[in-house]
Amino acid sequence: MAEFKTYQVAAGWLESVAGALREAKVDVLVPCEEDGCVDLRSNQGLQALPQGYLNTVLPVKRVLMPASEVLLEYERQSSDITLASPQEPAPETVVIGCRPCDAAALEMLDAVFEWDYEDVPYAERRRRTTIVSFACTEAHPTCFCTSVGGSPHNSAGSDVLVYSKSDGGALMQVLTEKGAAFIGKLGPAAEPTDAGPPAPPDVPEKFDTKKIKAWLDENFESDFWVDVSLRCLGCGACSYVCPTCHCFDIVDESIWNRGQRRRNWDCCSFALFTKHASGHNPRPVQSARCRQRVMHKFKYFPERFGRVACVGCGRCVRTCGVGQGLVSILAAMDKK
Amino acid sequence: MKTDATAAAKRELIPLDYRPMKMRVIAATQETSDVKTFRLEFCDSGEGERFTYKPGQFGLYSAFGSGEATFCIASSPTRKGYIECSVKRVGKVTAELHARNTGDVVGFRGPYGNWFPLDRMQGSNLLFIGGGIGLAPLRSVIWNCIDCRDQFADISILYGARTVDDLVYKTELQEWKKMQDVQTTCTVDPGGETPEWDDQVGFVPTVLESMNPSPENTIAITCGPPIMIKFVLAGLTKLGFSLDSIYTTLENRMKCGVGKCGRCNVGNKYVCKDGPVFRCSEIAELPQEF
Amino acid sequence: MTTVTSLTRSLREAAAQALTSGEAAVVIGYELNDGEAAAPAFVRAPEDAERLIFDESCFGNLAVYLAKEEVRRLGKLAIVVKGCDLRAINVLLRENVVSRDDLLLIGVRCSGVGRPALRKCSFCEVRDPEGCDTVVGDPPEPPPTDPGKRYAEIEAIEELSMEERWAYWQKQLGKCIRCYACRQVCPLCYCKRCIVEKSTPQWVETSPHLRGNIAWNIARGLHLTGRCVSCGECERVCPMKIPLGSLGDKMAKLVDEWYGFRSGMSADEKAPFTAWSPDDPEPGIL
Amino acid sequence: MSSYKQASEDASGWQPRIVAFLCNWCSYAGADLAGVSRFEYPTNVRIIRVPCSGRVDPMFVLKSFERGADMVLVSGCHPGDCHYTTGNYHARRKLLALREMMSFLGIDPRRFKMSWVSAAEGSKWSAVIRQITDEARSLGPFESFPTFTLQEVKK
Repeated sequence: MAEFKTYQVAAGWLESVAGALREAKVDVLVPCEEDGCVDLRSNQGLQALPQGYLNTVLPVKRVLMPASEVLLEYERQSSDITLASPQEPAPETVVIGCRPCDAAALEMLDAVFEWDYEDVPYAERRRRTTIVSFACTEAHPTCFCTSVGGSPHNSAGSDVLVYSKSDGGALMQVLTEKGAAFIGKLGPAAEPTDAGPPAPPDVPEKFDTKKIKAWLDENFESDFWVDVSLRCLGCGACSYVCPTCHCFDIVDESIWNRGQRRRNWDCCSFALFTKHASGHNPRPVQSARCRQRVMHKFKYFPERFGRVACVGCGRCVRTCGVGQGLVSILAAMDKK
Repeated sequence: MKTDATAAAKRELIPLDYRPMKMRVIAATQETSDVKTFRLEFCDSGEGERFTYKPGQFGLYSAFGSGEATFCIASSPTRKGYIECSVKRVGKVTAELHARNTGDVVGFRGPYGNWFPLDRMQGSNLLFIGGGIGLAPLRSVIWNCIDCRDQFADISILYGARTVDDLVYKTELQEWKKMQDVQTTCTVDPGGETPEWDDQVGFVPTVLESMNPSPENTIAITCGPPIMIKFVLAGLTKLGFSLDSIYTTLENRMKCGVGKCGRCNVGNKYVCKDGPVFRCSEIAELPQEF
Repeated sequence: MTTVTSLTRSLREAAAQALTSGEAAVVIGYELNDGEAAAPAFVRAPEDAERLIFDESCFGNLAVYLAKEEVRRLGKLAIVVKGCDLRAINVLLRENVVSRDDLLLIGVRCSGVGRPALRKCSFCEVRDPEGCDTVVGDPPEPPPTDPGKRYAEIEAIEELSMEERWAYWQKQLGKCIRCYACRQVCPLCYCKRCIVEKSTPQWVETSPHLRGNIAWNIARGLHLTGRCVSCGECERVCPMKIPLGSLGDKMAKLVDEWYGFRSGMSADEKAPFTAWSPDDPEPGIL
Repeated sequence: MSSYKQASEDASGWQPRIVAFLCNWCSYAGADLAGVSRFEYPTNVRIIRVPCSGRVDPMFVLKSFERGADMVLVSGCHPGDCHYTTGNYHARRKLLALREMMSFLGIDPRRFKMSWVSAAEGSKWSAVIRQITDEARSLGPFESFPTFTLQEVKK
């Protein structure tokens, strides 16, 4: 494997690299703040880059697996069907400024989308996307990356990990070939350096995933699930903002003889998720659906893919309208 | 171990862009008031030649404009040149499929999932127990076994439905009944019989008990509504069958068919990848969410 | 931990009393959640009433749980309500979703919630909940501003040109990811099967594209017209921060101005879409 | 009849598409009378017969726009004349609420029309259609509404 270096850049690097990339027709996504909402957007002035943002509302997942995407289009003739692939191939994309937890989640999405069958729409975008993460300089009380094997300086899933400096400059740790190509865009402005990264902010560990797995192994049937799910309203907010949740729906939308097949985000908390057309529902109550979400992340996924499907970004805790944080559920299990 | 398996699988990834193959309806049979069987052939003969499957596997059938739905392949791979599927009309996609007739084009992705254990079944007595539309997946393996009759010992079929009208594959049931080397018993639920009905009346598990099949060197395969499976399993256990020698299929909702969309997830299994065919001893270890 | 206020103390007493006497099997109230804001609590034993609190972080509208099957299964419900929450319960009563006899209402006199105070609190006119079985708390302070400000936010949108409004809403509704948090948190969105879940025909497309999002939000807005009590929960829980409250407010203003109706002010009222008058305004009908 | 059409067809040949939901008892009969009486009116209107204007769900209107209608008309019995006594009163409240919401969202409310046309008002029907067709034509294609956009599927 190639040896990758660390580079040092001065203030203004972001503007210059984004400019160079946009000139090369690369889609550059950066966090932008609008109406109190920080999210990854393209084609925006870089002055919009918010300072000291905690994280984007939606994770990087939504770049690789959009909330809705066209899988194919079709036209029905009297006795035939013409099929067409979606309009354009995914553009070359560089995401600058996502958090290490979001980038780490891509390894989990890779595991699902690229085992056995390779999900072509996902894999295409993944190949064409470079991830430049910003290491965290501070932690929010809802963050718990250290409890699930991550850290504020986690390099997993990133192509470049950027340690911002207070003077606007940065230290850039190149991690992959794609990352090296990104640094290349900076030209001589990026100088190799031996400097090490600053100390990461402290994120306290809130639970032990091994203990949780052990508890889950024994407690599929437990009143605990009924108790913790009473609050849950069964919306999809926690799943949709989750960097690792990847369940989807496939729907057809048509007008007259033409239409498209789309893939949309879906969520195991919805009552209809598993409901058969016959009316039979394998998970008829919210407690079963809450359990599925926790089990899938902390038991089934580890058993199948060797790691928990959670990166500790804390979005579910911050997003839930009724204070049903995953952390409080897990911490309660941990204490059992 | 798991990671090794993933790594090994990763080397031979099968690209999937969710694009269905086009298939033309070459025959459509109304089985009951709400079940229709379609015989489909590939529009692209090259695709047809490359296509192979095993009994028990399923596919996603497209009614363009309404969506995709999952059905098993109900025909036997020993019958070449076409596939068949039986569709019960219950919702949006199935209603749209029912509107398709000979000459129309539908979409098909597959085959996906695992299959009935033909290797293990060789030389054994086979007991097929079906209920309602649950005969469709059994039909694939039944014809497969009949077409290779000498590979198996005794073959018995028990099939029931709510009423005489609800029996699917009526002409094939007659065909099976006429075969000397296949024992076929049909039954309808009490009240579902007609004056002309000359076979059993009673629920499938009850009839099964009166048949008293021997568990000796026998593999039982059962498909049907969940409530029937529950009582059939109890009955078979009482007769001395081990859960290890009984197979069934799970019918969870699916969207992708290839272990990604998360819908059919039960425990650490994806029904679409690790199933739909399961040994009942495996099912006993899963969370009861199907 | 903050000191227990007298309000919280009398709330706990009322809850314990309801559970001890058997008047209720469960009290739906608020408890402290991981230090920060309050979260819904389901108290089933008198001694657990000590978990209950009431402070300015208790902004959630608990009425949403009254229609939830899993909660109803617990037995007879008692619920802690602010005056504004009571408006939602009045709608549930008038729509026969719950029966007053099956419900124990523990009213809380409230001087406004939220840090900073929620917008709705600034023109609140129901600080003293009426018609509850028990009411706790001191007489509330009068609201700081006048109820005339009720529709100020939407009036600002109404003043925009049509093109500006369309640009604004395209941007806002374009953000919708269809998580349905707005629907699930709404005490009045209790349909067993939502129109968006009906597929034959598919009136509302489920895809989160602009077309689907417009249809979804118009459908939701119209299904709540004359029902919405402007509790603002949809807007509060929206992860994409879409100003959903103004859609509800707009329709509330419409039925207020055209039909003199304000939803949830009593349980006996007749909703505007179930009523009519020969003299209803009909501007623009040919 | 061709004279009317020729007079107003624009250079590109574009014609507005108007979807009209007509109550069975009054407006549909009124439109029928217009035909029997040989009153001229533009052919841009596609009529869908419904039992009562009260049957028209706002979703019908939205669906029409989604599928490319440039204008939608709902027409029923005059107030007081509903075959079912009150259906048109309910329609009035419900559908005007839709129009107000459209307006609030910035979706041109002029794209949605309501009218009361009785079975005897064949001439009113033709006048209404003439009027709204002219307006639809002057408003132009309803391009701002997010209709289906599909690529040309090539064989």
